[in-house]
Amino acid sequence: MISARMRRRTAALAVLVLLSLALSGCWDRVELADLDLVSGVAFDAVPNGGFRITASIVLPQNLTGAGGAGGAGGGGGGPAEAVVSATGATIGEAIAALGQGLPGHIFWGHTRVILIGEGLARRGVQPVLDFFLRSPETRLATDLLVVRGEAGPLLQLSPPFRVPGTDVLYEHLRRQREPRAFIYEVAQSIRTASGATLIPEVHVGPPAPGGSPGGGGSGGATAPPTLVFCGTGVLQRGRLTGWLNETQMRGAMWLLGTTRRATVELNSPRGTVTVAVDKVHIHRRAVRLAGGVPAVRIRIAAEGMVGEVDRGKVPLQDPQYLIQLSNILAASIRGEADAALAAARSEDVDFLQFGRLVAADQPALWNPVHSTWRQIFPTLRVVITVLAHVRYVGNLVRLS
Amino acid sequence: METDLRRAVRELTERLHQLAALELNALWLLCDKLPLGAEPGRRDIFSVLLRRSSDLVEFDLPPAGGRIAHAYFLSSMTDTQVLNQGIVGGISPHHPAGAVAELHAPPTYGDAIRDVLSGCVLLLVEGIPGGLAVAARGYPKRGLQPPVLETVVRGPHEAFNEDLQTNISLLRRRLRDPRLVFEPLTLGRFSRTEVRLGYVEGLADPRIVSEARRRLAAMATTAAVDSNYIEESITDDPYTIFPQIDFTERPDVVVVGLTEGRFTILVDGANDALIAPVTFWSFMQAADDYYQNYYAGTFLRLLRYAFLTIALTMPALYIALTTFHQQMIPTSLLLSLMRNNVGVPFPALVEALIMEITLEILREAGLHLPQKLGTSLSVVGALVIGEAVVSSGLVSWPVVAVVAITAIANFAIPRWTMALAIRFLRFGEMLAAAMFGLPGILVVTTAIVVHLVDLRSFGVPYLFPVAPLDPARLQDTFARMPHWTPQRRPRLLAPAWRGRSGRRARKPEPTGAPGSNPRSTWRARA
Amino acid sequence: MRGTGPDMIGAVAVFVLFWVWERRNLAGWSTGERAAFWAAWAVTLAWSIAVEAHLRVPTLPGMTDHLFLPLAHALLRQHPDVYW
Amino acid sequence: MSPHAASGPEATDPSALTPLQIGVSTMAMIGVTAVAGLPTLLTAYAGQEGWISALIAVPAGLVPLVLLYDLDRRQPGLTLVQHARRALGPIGGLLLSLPLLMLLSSTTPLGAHQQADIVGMEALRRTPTVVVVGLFLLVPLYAARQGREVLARLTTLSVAVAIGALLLIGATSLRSVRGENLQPVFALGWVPLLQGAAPAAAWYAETAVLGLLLPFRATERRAAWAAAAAGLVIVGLQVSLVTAWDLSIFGPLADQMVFALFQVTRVSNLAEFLTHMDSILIIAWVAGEMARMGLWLYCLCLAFSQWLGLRDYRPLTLPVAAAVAIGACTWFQNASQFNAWVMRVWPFWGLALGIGSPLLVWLAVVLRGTGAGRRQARPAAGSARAACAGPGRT
Repeated sequence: MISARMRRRTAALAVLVLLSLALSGCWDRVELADLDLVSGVAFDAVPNGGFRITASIVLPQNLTGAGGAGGAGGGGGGPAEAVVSATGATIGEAIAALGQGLPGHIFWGHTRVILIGEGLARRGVQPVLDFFLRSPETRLATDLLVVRGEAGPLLQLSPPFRVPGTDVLYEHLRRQREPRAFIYEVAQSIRTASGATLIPEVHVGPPAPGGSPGGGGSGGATAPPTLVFCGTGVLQRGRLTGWLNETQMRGAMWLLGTTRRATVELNSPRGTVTVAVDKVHIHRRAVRLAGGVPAVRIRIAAEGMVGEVDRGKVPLQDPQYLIQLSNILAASIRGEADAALAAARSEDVDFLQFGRLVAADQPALWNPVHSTWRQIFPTLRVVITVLAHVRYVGNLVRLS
Repeated sequence: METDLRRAVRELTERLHQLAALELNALWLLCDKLPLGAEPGRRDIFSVLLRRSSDLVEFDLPPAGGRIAHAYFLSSMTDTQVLNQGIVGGISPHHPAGAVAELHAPPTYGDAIRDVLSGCVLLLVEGIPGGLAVAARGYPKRGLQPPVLETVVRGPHEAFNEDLQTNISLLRRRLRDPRLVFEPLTLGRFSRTEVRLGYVEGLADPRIVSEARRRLAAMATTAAVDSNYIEESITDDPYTIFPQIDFTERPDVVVVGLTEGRFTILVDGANDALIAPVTFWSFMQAADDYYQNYYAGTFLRLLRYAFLTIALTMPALYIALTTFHQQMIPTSLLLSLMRNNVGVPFPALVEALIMEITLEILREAGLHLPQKLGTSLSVVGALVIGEAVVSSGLVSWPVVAVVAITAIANFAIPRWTMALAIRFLRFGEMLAAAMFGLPGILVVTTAIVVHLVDLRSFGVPYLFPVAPLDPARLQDTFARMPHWTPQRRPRLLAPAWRGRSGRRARKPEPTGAPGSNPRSTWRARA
Repeated sequence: MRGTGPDMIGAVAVFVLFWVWERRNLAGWSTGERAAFWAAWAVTLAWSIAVEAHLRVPTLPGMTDHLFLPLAHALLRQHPDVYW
Repeated sequence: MSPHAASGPEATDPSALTPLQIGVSTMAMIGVTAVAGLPTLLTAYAGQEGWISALIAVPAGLVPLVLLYDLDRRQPGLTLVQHARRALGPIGGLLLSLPLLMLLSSTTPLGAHQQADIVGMEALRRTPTVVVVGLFLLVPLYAARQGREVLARLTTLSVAVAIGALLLIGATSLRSVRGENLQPVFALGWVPLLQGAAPAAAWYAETAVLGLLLPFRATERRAAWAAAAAGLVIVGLQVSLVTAWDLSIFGPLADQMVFALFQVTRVSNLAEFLTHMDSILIIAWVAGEMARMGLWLYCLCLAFSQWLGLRDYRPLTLPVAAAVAIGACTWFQNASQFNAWVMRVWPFWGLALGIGSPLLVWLAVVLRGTGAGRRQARPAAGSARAACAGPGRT
């Protein structure tokens, strides 16, 4: 005996559910099948001011991987990625053009590496940053790289090591050989007074001698070209203004405080030794000198272990020799730091973020000078002190 | 040759029998309230009313004290051994010397007949008003067997059976205290089921017990066959899917409940006892927790809460993450999901629904198949259907894995009624996930929480120690406190009693002279 | 942010349905109370229909901008420049 | 039961709030939107010292609480609207409680709009706005209809979830925090700090709305008000911490981020595995938002029903919810208009109404000398915990 109240209540509920079905629908639904995952993207400048986008789209059916004994047909076969490219007057247009060529919905959620061609870098990376910061799909901790020459072709060569191809770039950056540049950090640097930052550089190197590395289907008699990382690009207000070579780059990392580990080749009087520096502590501070002049003091403490003895009888058992080695290490670090400082001064670009340091630590000094910082920077006094210790010699004292 | 009088009486009885055959129901309603006096025709009324019961036995007792006594009883309901020894051996209505069971005098015909029907022997002595009902129940009942639903690794293996008296004895043996009260009730117009409202005076909150009494009395049902009939009729909110009264087969669980101030309802003919008022958290507690080490107990209980969330939201999360928030899934995992998903025609929701419904069918079939076929069904279900569905490209592997994990998680919920509720709410979550992704899931989950917060079980808020936050009692919800901690009465259940049992345990003092430095004596002895 | 997609009428229709359900709760209300209650309903429905018909409907920013913007220009900074 | 008149809307819902529930309600009603909207404004005005102005503004939220405390001391157990009616009679009371109603009826749709903005842009971009607003109004409507007790319990749970999720996000984004973005401290002088404090003060002044929750306290007045003040201080700390967190990660970009808290989740990654954690924030957001919208709907309907003199606020919940939905959808055409309005007009609008509404009623009560003498004989102070109500549902 269902009460009248209950009958009316269920009727109303039923109508409500029906109505809500009318309202419903899956607007934002994107099935896995029609998802085109962009694992890496490259932007190049097109002569008339437009953009060319080259994106490497993951092809799920060709992915090798555990499980999947079911319908996927065991994977293998074709390459794991398809590389497509399109051009357009603006980034939005270029992406729209890219989309026409693809079956499904372009998805930027898993893009791990963004490559910028040299031409576009010189013109300005701001439009690329704007797109990636504004869209809710993308990740802010995506790595930015600048490529000497054209960025597009670099994506074409997909070394058959790891799947997908851009993993090689991503893993290399993770080991932090170079000053890693996330897009939100680069964007930040544009708005700060010093306005400059460093971006890791990569370019297509000569093919590796001998057989092709690793098996896999990319095959062909000649070995595929390899990726070479050397030095970094310098961005001033989002525009590429110059390059730093290896030593200048390492020096810049010492001065910026982003070095995690380094291997340094030391020529001591008794032979050449490579020291692996693994404990690093860098303290940067802006100080106020007499007469209200700002200065920057950087203290670098590095500790390492003898990695390898290359040539010569090196008396590692002699404590004095190790102290001498430490001094040589300190000198070499100092040399790299001076090289970076000289590069900054010669190119008149504050990519060592001293402007930001002075603004943070000595606001009183910073306010009057911040508009004319570009002029003051070359004459800024920078005091660098390096404390280096070679603490261990590893498991072997001397071989010969 | 019959005398005219006896023939007249026989004809009258015959006509009465014919009349009765037609209108047993009307006659019964007529006689129900008729007071039982000493009128001579009463024997005929009884024989007419009980004539249809084939197992009726009617005989005359040997005259004791000069009067003929007639006895009526149902052979199927009485214990012949009690009969021979107690009643036939020499009983008389005035001084029931040898009676072994309780005696009472049914006031009306209705009561007399009901006593006969429930296993008593009715004695009618010529010329003496009223009758005498001697209880001699002896119907066959199942022996005590281990519980089916709530098996434990360590702990008593005794479970209730269908006989009310056995169940009460099981409880009495564990709570030897005069304050353990069983209030008798009979429910159901036809079934006249014996029901007992059991509680411990002083521990149970009088207001809650009186409310239970009121609801039981107000219940109107034709036949209270099982405790579930009663459970559904006396709950606070009849429209909710969540159980508000717990049922258990284990007498020790009932005893623990009674000492916490809850009441229990025993129903004759049902092999479980109802326990109320209960909260959401008591459905996540299993008997096992209390018989194992409290660290294990606590860990298992926390694991159960994790499985509860998995059982409720895992398929929905899979749908939401793969179709709405792909950037949430780590890259490597997403790639393998995509690889497995190549060539699967259905959207994620349909895949999940296919697998969920297949699973529900398998589970339901498994329940209703005779034991021997059950095992073979699970083999067929798991392997063949799972394998076939995936290899034919209907469903991708991850969905099968997700649905399997969800099904197992659902079994981890100890109380069957809560597991049922969660099983059906899962579909609501999946629909919401398919429409609005993660926000959809959270809207549905919050709606469930609002509903739970609003529920009460006999006045006690459903999420008691958490929703109206009471930190002191929070401990026993998520962790199994050791037995030696001072038990704190669940405040809402029984305000009167302060502490229940146990005091802080201490390591045993090393032997040796009292007061001397234990360290020294320890060494001395070694 | 005009109601795009299923228009406002659809949403209000759902609430009208609830209204049918709600009448039962007004048992025992005095006429004054009922009048006030229906007035509230009327305002909501009128507002939703006006919005649907794209009439000029008063909005919060519309009502408050001219009052408080002068104050804001005077006291609060308009566009913050770069500090670092 | 609570010591107030049996007639009027609260007769139908005699349940009372424990101090914890009051504190948690304050955090839900003010904290949820503040944590999302304020950081951008604070950094826009006060640069890298935005987190300081978040703390400076906290006293502005205590002013309405003090006024309500004194009102309750004079006439215990009355909501703000009833105070107004008691002081100036039915007609005068209507006008006197108008500011409170304006505050309620303008802030609730604002909250709904901000909610729809965030979830609409971050997760459900192609779902029509009406559906998103409606989706997040259904459960609060259901909760508000169930009454105060259910709302308080829901708030306890959802605020706990919200705080847990915020802590999780903080932990995962710890690696990208850089202290030097917060320096220099106290370098900009007082003017930017006070300008930054203005929108924060307007947000905190929403405690005036507690005038509709505090009278239903289960314990004595001091504990209830202390809990409300504690809730407000926690909200202040929360906003300050979140702003400092945004600043330390994004530095000069912080004031250009529309929803800074969401950008933090786009930066955070957990051992390169769980990278895009924004769904954790959506969980916190939706959980906190449900409780917030439920409480705001409840206060709006209660005030409106007392204002109209109705006996029960429940029937009003539907038209009011519909109005809130329409307001949320149509008041602002685009996100920048909403941002500009909140940056410029909201500080004055919120502050004026937030402090004005209790102030006017307080003045009226003081001037009229509270009818039956100043020290009214108070009925039984506090009441046995009402949540353990007798059996059966209230």
